[in-house]
Amino acid sequence: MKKIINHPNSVVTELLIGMAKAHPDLKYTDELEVISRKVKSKKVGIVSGGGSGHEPAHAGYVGKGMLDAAVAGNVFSSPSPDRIIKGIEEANSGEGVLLVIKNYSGDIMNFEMAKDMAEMDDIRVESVVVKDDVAVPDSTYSTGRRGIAGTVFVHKIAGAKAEAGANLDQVKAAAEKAIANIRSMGMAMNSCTLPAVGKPGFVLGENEIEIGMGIHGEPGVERTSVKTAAETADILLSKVLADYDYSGSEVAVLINGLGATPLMELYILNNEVEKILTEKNIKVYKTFVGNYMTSLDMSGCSVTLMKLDEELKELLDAPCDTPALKVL
Amino acid sequence: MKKIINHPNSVVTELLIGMAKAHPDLKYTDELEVISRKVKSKKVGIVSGGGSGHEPAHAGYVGKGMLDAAVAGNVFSSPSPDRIIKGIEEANSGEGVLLVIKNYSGDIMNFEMAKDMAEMDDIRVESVVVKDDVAVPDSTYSTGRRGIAGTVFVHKIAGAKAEAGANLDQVKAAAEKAIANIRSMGMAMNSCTLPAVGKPGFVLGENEIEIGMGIHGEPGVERTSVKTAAETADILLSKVLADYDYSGSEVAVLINGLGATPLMELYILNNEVEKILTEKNIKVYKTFVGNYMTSLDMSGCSVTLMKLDEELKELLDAPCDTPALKVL
Amino acid sequence: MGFRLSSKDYVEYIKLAAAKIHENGDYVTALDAATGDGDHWSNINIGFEKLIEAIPVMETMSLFDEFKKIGMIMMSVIGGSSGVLYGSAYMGAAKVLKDKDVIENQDMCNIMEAMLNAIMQRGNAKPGFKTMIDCLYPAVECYKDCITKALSENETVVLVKKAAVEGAQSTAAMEAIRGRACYQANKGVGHLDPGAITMAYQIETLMDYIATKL
Amino acid sequence: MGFRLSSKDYVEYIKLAAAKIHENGDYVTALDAATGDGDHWSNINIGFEKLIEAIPVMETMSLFDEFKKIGMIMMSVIGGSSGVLYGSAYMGAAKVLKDKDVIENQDMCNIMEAMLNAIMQRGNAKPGFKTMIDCLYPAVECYKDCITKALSENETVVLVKKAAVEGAQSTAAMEAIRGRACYQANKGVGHLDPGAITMAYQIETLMDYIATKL
Ligand SMILES: Nc1ncnc2c1ncn2[C@@H]1O[C@H](COP(=O)(O)OP(=O)(O)O)[C@@H](O)[C@H]1O
Ligand SMILES: Nc1ncnc2c1ncn2[C@@H]1O[C@H](COP(=O)(O)OP(=O)(O)O)[C@@H](O)[C@H]1O
Ligand SMILES: [Mg+2]
Ligand SMILES: [Mg+2]
Ligand SMILES: [Mg+2]
Ligand SMILES: [Mg+2]
Repeated sequence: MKKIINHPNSVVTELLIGMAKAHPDLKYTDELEVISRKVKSKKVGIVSGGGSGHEPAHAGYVGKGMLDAAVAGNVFSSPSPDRIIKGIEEANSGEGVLLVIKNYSGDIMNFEMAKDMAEMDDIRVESVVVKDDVAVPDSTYSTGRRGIAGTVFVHKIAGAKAEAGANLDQVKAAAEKAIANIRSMGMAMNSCTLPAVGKPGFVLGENEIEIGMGIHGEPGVERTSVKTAAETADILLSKVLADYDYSGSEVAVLINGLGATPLMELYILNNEVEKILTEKNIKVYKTFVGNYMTSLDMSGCSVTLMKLDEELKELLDAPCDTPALKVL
Repeated sequence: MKKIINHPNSVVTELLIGMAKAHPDLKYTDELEVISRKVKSKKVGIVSGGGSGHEPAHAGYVGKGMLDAAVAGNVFSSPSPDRIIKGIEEANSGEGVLLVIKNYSGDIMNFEMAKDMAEMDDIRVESVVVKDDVAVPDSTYSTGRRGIAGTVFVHKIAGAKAEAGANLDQVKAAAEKAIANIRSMGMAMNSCTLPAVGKPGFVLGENEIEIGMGIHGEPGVERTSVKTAAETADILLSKVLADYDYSGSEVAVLINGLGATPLMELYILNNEVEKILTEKNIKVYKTFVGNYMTSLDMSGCSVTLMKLDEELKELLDAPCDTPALKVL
Repeated sequence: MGFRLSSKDYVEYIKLAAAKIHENGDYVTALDAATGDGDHWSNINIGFEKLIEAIPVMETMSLFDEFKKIGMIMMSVIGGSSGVLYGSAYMGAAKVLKDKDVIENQDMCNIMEAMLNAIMQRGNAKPGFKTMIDCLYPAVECYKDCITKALSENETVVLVKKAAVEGAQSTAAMEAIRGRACYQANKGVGHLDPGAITMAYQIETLMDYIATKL
Repeated sequence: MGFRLSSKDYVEYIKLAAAKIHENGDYVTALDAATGDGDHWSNINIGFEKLIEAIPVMETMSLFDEFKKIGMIMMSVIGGSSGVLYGSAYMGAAKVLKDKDVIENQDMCNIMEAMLNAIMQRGNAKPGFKTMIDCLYPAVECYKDCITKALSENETVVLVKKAAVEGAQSTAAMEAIRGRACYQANKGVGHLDPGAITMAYQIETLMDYIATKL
């Protein structure tokens, strides 16, 4: 395993300290592994988080117009309730706090436990659950769909709404609206290596790719041969478009890299995605291309669409200033 | 080779189109592979460029406060003079144009030929040459040091100076000042694969890394065993600090990923770099962490320092709005 | 007369359980690697390591405080799914022990039932979902059954242990509805659930320890 | 009487040179991979392919326009170092051909000298820097020498070809001062310079072609 680290046990702490040093607007709370804004303002607080290994998520989205606090667990492991409570406290200015949770049972259990405990301390806490990954069948019975890169859009929308002075219910409603309109689908060309494990989670052959894998090294739904950028766009978008009706609408597009895929390839993919959307009479309103929700050193990508209405457009366009996403 | 591409011959064109589609402020000139600002303003124009494969460089730095045009060659190959002339024309608003060239003989010859030809068309053109890589010995006799990630700082400084309304000589002087104060040093953990070649430029063993490699897959100056983040910071900074006296000064730091290295590792490295600088009484004024000047899918990093005075601080802090670098 | 466990005794059990978990590292890691993310053993092992460190404090506590402490440590140290589940389990069990100085047979059954309920509630899960519940639930059912039938405590611990182990083994045939295995194309069918196995280690160790107190 | 090459003849030479370059792909690629970035052959090969495509236009041109055209094509198609160097070389040579209908012995020597000067100027390089110059320079020196000594054209082409090939071979022993090989720890010592080898292919082909016209 080749990684620029000191010890597998200290990666989370060291990365967060390194981040706080690089971005002086951020405050790092040690032991509890919380990154929050140094300057608090009177508004609904937005807290997100989850396992580490998805950098810049989640700490990279802390800042004006997005999150107030991000809570980090160990690599690919949910943060514990005590950490989340600290995040809630950092984010709370008396107007209540919205938790943006990705749909993994570990995250849900830990965030809900923290919510229960924070409410005992009279902090009003609401939560939304992101489940944008169409690779996994939807179902009310099972845990159902995972939350992946679309979470970044939820941070943006909820953050903008909160920054605009909306109350907790309104912020939650905006986040729910975003979630309802977001779908994602991913593809991996190589798995990732957990620092503590030292070898990849799954191994792909020289010419194999994995469609619909998760962002924690979970294997996907189909293993196939290497595809062109055009075919990749088609495979990923077909799944997304089959799941939700985007026709005739305006969308935000997120072409997300999983950590080891160069921007060159993401932009080539964007070209193909845009072609298909145009063909299908779906109008691209705004596009984001980059490493937004990664999976350690996995190579591959995901494509996310968010259907927009006037409110979502306005919130998407609202200025934000975070290490990983800036809108001017 | 696993890459999200269609055909090795079309990667440059398709990536630039994909970029222009994602960033509506950018204009793409086909065949000549130039990305320029859609809206021109009356000011000194800044043009940079070079081989492709360094994304987001160079097209990602086109926008307010940085470049006016970026000219792309084939992967790792200098653009030809006719392309550069197009870049100069796009950037020229009558106030003259500054070329930011990286010190590779191919780039220098092509940019200088373009400069000669543009001057025949009565466009005033000046150029500066970035040579920040301390891995290569400096010498006036040989081609000397390569230009690597420090080039991004030169774009920022020259771009801010031009945006502030300075004339060509003043913009050139600011760029020269930046160049004189910038040093970089890199390390690779895996080489990169050129789309047209299909296999890595050099092969490193399971536990080997390469110190001081170039950003075109050129081998480095020393091959050694995998190092911790602390050791890596020490090795890279030692070379930088031995070459130029940064003691007691304020610096801008760029922790640059080469394409396949996750942000987690870059932030861990930043933590170590900051520790060493603080120890050596060098004050970090501003830090940038990310994939700024890559080498296709190479994994590894470089560390760049720029010594700052009041003018450089002001120019570094000046707002800019480009796809790959935004300062608010 | 039956067993009577003090908070000091429970600490003895914790030591034995820690050792049992510790020695099965590769096996449990492989189970979680097959259907999940491979960290279950290291999660739970580090939790028990921290419990061992806290023994000096725990020994002096009431059972109520001891169980709350165990819950807090598990919750904050283990992280992931199993941390919050064991945290909830021990917090739930603590309530049963309010004002008690010792754990007797009926108390132990109540503790395990409280743990089961807390885990099912926090995990929004039922028996048959291929989780640790599929070990704990049959163990609790068996325990209650033994008490109803007024079986001897010697017989009881043997039967409860058997129910737990068999319950854990039964997860191999199940389709996962909770936990990471539900993202696998085959829902983990054919693989044991790692959380059920480590739950079985703990119940097994506890029943064996109780047997030494009879 | 000596040779007299028209613009049509020069096109014939271009065809032969293109073929010569084409058939040495793997060898030249390996040379540039060893000390540079491995693209020299594909650069120069694609340049010659484009020249072949432009033949219908070039055949009808004056020598002056033909050489300028070759320069523009090489410059824009090849890219990298060799594109601009050949571009400069052909533009420089075009000046020598102003108002000429044919290339004779002295013209050919002038052309090659003009190319050499243009390359040295654009590349800021001299003989001994381990570049294509180390093939072209000895060839030009030899050509001038032959003319001074009034050797027959038959003898001249043999000697110039020999000087070019030997010059290219001499790069193996040199330390690189220009080009990518200068970034290697050993400065490319022991490796031939790819640009010198392809330059030798062209001079060789040209001299052989001239021999057929004598
Ligand atoms: N919702 C749930 N209810 C009950 N048990 C669960 C639930 N989700 C997961 N588990 C249990 O937790 C175990 C996994 O724990 P662990 O590997 O430590 O956490 P994670 O899945 O977060 O990596 C599973 O094997 C399963 O027994
Ligand atoms: N400054 C220079 N002067 C003369 N020739 C040069 C110079 N730099 C490079 N060359 C020649 O160019 C050749 C490399 O060409 P090529 O591989 O096409 O370009 P690049 O180095 O840009 O990849 C070298 O082998 C050398 O002969
Ligand atoms: Mg886990
Ligand atoms: Mg090249
Ligand atoms: Mg696990
Ligand atoms: Mg080359």
